Amino acid sequence: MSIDFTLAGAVIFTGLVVVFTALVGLWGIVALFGRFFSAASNKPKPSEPPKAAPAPAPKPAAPAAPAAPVAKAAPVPVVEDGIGDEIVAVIAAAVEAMGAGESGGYVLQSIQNAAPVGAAPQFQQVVKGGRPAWAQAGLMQNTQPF
Amino acid sequence: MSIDFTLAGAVIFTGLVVVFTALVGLWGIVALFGRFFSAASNKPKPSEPPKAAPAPAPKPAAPAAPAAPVAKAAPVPVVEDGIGDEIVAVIAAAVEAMGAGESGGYVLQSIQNAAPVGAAPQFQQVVKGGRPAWAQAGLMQNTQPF
Amino acid sequence: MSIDFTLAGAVIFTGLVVVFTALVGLWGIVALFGRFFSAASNKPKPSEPPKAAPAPAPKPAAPAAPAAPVAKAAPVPVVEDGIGDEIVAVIAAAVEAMGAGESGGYVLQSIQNAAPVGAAPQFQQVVKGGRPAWAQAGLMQNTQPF
Amino acid sequence: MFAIFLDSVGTLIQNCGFTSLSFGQALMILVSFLLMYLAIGRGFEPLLLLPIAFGMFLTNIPNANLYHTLIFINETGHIDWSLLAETGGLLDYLYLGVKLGIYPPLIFLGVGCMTDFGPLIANPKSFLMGAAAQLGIFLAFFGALCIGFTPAEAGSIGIIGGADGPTAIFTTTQLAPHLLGSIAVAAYSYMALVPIIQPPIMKALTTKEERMIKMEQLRPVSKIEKLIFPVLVTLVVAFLVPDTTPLIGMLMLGNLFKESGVTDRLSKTAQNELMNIVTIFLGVTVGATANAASFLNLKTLGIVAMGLCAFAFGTAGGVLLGKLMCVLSGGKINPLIGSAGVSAVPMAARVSQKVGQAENPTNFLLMHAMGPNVAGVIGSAVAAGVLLAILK
Amino acid sequence: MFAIFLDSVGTLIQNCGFTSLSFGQALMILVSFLLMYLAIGRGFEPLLLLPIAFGMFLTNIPNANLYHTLIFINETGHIDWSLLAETGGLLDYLYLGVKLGIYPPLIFLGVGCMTDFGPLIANPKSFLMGAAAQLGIFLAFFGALCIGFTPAEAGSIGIIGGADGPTAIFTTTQLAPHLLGSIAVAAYSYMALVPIIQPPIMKALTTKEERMIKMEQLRPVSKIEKLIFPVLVTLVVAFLVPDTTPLIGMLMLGNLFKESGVTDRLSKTAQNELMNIVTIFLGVTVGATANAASFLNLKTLGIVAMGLCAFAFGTAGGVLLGKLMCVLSGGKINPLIGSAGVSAVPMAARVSQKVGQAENPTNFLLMHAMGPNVAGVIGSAVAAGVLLAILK
Amino acid sequence: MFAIFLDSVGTLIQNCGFTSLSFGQALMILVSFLLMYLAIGRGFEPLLLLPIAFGMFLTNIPNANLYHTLIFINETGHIDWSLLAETGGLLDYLYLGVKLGIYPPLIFLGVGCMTDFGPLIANPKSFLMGAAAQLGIFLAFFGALCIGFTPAEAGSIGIIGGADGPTAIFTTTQLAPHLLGSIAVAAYSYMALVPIIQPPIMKALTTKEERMIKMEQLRPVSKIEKLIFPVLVTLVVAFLVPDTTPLIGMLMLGNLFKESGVTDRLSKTAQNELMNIVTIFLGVTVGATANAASFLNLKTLGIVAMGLCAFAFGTAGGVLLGKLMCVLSGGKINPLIGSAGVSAVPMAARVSQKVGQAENPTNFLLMHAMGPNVAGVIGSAVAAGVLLAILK
Ligand code: NA
Ligand code: NA
Ligand code: NA
Repeated sequence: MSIDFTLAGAVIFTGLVVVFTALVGLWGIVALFGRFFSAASNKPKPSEPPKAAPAPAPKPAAPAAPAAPVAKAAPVPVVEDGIGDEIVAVIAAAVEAMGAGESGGYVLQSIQNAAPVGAAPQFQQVVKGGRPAWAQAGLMQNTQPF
Repeated sequence: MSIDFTLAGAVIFTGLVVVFTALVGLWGIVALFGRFFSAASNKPKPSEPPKAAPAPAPKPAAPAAPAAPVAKAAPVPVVEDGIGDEIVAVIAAAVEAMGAGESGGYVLQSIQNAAPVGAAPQFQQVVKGGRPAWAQAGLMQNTQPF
Repeated sequence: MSIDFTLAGAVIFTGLVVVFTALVGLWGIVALFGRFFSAASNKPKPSEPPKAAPAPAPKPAAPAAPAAPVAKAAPVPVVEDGIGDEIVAVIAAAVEAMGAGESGGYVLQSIQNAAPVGAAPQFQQVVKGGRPAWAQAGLMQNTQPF
Repeated sequence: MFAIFLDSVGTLIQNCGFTSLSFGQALMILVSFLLMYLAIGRGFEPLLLLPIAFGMFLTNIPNANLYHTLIFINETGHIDWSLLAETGGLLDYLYLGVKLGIYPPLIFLGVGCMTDFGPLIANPKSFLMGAAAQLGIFLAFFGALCIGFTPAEAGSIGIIGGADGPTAIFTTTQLAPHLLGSIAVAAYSYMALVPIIQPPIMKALTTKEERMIKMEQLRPVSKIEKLIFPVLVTLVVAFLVPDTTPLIGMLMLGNLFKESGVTDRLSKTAQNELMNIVTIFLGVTVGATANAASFLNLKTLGIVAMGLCAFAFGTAGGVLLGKLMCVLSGGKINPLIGSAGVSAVPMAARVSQKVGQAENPTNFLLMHAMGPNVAGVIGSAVAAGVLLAILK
Repeated sequence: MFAIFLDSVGTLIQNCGFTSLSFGQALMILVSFLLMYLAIGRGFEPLLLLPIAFGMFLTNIPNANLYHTLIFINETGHIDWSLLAETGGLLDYLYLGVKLGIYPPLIFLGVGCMTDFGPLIANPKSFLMGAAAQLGIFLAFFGALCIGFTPAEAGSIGIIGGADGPTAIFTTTQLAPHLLGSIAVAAYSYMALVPIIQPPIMKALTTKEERMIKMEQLRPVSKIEKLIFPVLVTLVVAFLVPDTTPLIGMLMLGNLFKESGVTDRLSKTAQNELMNIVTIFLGVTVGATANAASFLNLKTLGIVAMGLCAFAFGTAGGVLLGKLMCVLSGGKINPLIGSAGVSAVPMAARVSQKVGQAENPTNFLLMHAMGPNVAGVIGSAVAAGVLLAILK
Repeated sequence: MFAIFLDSVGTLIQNCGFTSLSFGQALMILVSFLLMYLAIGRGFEPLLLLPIAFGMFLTNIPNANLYHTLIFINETGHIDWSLLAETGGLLDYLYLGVKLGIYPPLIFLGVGCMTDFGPLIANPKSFLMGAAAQLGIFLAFFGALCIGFTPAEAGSIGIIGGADGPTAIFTTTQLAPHLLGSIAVAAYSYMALVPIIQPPIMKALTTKEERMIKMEQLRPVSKIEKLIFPVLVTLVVAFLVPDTTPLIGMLMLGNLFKESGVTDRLSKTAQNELMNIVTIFLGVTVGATANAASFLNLKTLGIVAMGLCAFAFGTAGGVLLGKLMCVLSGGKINPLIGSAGVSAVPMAARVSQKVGQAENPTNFLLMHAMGPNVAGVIGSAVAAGVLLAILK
């Protein structure tokens, strides 16, 4: 059998060109409107951070991480500032999914080193009625094949 | 183009005649069996009202109305006497839907003036496991387009 | 009309032969692998029974049976030893379904006489988050026509 | 060889949407964005308007071929099955449920599971207002005839005044399928606008004293009445106007599921998952029928105008009959509950409540308005049956 | 001009149900009311009998045209697709799922997700009683032949004794579709009557000592056994009687969804929403096949009589084999659990429990009866396969 | 007369599976058992692999006639409707949803309801890696051509590298339906193996320093951006490659349901019940296409080999573009997130996270990897559109 290299070339060339055109185009447009909207939405936020303050310690909602040293992770407001509940929940779910045994000690360490991440388990305490986010994370776990 | 006024007249005339025939007919029949059944069911009810008595005050289940003065709304049994949970829930939902800000003070007032209605928020306390009714009400809210 | 007795005989004979062949065959195979697996799985179980021990009395999760005398039903571990949650739940559901009024006193009695069964209500206390099993049982009840 | 590559890219460019977009399609896509904004930003019946808008968006993407008008609307008046088998796209297949009249009755099944006919049974006089509010249907029918629509089209436009999405879609699919997109959009938009359309009419037609009337509490309704009611209504309506049986039958079957108390499983699924699935399919495919040719013309303006008339006259009809009943009952009936007869459950009933409470904060009309409100659903199903019987 | 109005109304009156109602239709509507009462008032398998009754009601409304017998039952023996395309009504379309054999397997999928085969695996001797209880199927088949039914009809009637709604519907659709309504009603009614039909037979065939026998506790069943079981049963049954593969395959796929523990999402949907949706469609359309011509005749009486025989002989077969096994096992098996072999899950198992407990309040037979009970489902699927293979 | 009985049994034995089982069917049944083990015992994408395996099991039972290849794959290239009407089995009817291209878009609808495009919107550079990871598709296409597949077959095999089940099934159904079984099994198996396939490639192509790069936190994304995004992507992608509109359109409609916040009902049903129902039907029927003739040949080996290539080259493409972007951005981008561009949401993103954390326990790449991950879904839909446009 003889392979139609012209067709093959056309498919590969066209394919890569179109895929890159489409996604580079989307990059451009999304970056553009992202700049526009993030500029527009940078102002009315400062009222939110205090939401995190009143709940520094009690009753960890999930067993994902040791709760005690978390209270030290000061820059909690970073998390509050726009990152959705689900994103944080997904991070936490991933931490859990990676296996507690495998890398047991890292959670503590990372909390003190990297503030934004350390905020994740903390966040769990803030959102006490945090079920929806966790349910969503669990769901994502269940539906990965799709 | 020429309009077929005869057809138009026939549609309108027939339509109104049939609609009124059907609905007046239903009025008649429903009124008839309503009279029959309400006569039949007027007796075995008196055992129910006490159900409301033991739960006069604690833990308002929903934030729809200020709970404190409600306890004064004496004729609670009226609500018990046949009006379904859902009906009461719908009233309460409507009150809430109308906007708390818009007519903030009226709930209190109405409770003291109009006994049957005043009983509505009260009822919420009686039905502690009142979720189904509320869920139903919320659902109705969500599905109004249909 | 004349009945085709030959066809009738063929249907009945073939039918019974095939039904018995199929189900006797299944009996044989299931018995065989049952013997194999029950032999294989008889050893690693002893670590489980203690699970039942720490929760002897408090908070009956369901109103199916009087809880007090249950604590005496010693051989609880028997239930733990492989019979699924749902099976126990189904038994309890059946007890309930049979009507409390009809054979009011038997639950207590049976608990003291027949250890394995007496364990059923007890089990309900062990499985505190036992909803799924009960929900399942309720579901079965609801769907019996299928 | 490089030429061949360019050729291949060239073909793609030729087929791609940017080069083959027609002006009409571009305009329709903008219309779909406007509807998305109304659905999401303004809360216009989003459960249906959002799928409709997205379907309208998808159908106007050039060469996407998700929906083919010719399969469903052609000289034969029937579905062109061979064309469907050859060229059918995703939305063509899903649209079958609309075309064959399956989705609207299934939505009514779910609606039945959520409807409480108690207030109507307790006060069956409400049936009268539910009948009077159908006036708008017939006046809009006449208006549409006058501005040049065919009788079948005019019937479909009139039914917008029924204020009942599934009824309007069910009727239009049979009478004037080429107008389905416009009529569905108009129907759901006006339903969302009921709180804006109705109050001025209601205030203009009633006096302050009438609006302040307090009504007696409704009597309790026994379970047996609630069980007989759906069967009875089906019997009467389906016998009188057989064409409406799919709608009224499913509505009442759903209600029987609910009231029987022994089929909760079925009731829950019918009013939730089944209804949601059907809603998605119905919305997207109804939207998909709205191509530029059928939507961007003067007819759509006529539909918008007559749809508003239908709602306005329906409201007026209900209120005026309410006034009559107020007089006849010696002032015991608040005419404001008449406007709820247009259906738009439960929004129109809420409007009655709100307008009444504006005059008298202690006046609670909601439950009384629910009677005409659900009677209006039955009334517009009857009206649809008549239109179908005469005009189909 | 007024004459024309009257004319228009006259046509409507001519088409309306009140004037064209036949005596048979009136009677069938009354029958449907009776079935509604049985479903709601007496709790006769309401999840299916209520939709069936309502479908029967709808199909007998004159001129409603929701269902057309001729599309599905005609000389060709096949669906008349062109008639469907021209005149199809709502219930015609939904009935396709019955006619094409789609709904019953989907219901079995859900049933599989809810069935615990543990008791059967723990005590596989139960298979024998599940086989013996199929005796009723074949005796009723013979009885039906004798009173004049054709072999195919007799097979459909016999399968009532399988005490399994979906199996009966699946079989009847292929063997005797014109009897579907009567057979479905008989099957579900008798299933609801199991607690009344079985006890006298069970008591008549057993001694007090036998009924008092306590059985040993079932051994625990490992997960691996529960996983192999559905695959094994499918293999054996589908190889032996291929015609029953849709039923047994879906039943066991559902069970695998349940037991695997890794497909909870699928299991939950299959046993809830999917099953409920299919149940609604199945019930309403099976009911819709029951028009006066097919229901109001002596055949229905024959079906009712033979259905009762099927249940009674099935019960007897199970109990008698139980007695035999009691003897052979040296008194370790309570023959009462044999009656559960007719299926009617889990009602028949409850009856075994109840009759046993009546003699000895400390006797708990439920779990032991679940074995024959689920074996009976498999047994009647096998019997259905044989009937289909020979009589189709 | 006894002879006749034996005759009857003889016919059954003749038709029964044990005597007519071919060697190929036996082997296929064993393969299906292996897949069941992988799904249940090893957790290989059980939600789809278990139904696929069971469908494969059912379809290879002799004489069960649940699925008929000839209806869907014949010289005409179209569905043989008359054959379907005559001999159709359960899985034939359910397979229509695959063949007509209905199920994959509906699954994408549900996926859209569960996907958060926030990380991609916050860091749109991720689109580049989502594009680069499609390299595997085209290299595997070339490889498949070289080992003797036809262009259409090679395109279907390449799309395995898209790491997106529904996209692979949607494309294969149109390009090479006779390979559907093998390709679906390969696609889902490799998706399950992503944590094993990717890490060595990722480590081989990156330095320790690169893997330790920590990335800046993502900016917050406003609701309005999340609302515009799905519409915008649909617009661009559907205009550029119209053939992929059913997939991308439904994906984005689902996402709009989720992000709009006003259609929770629809979003919940689309991502749960509707998706589960479709998943069951899709899995079982895709598995059913895998008969011995189409599965047990060298082509399947070729598919397995090329599928692995596709995954490997896709991973490499993503990582290499990540390296380039790392350099261009002055070391601010960790190239490990590039591998997530193959899709396999969210598994590939987890692998990026895990490999990164292995070097530096304080490195949290998950959210950054979600960007390329969801971009990869869009990228492979685009690639599928190109393949369909040229090869269909
Ligand atoms: Na109306
Ligand atoms: Na049976
Ligand atoms: Na991809």
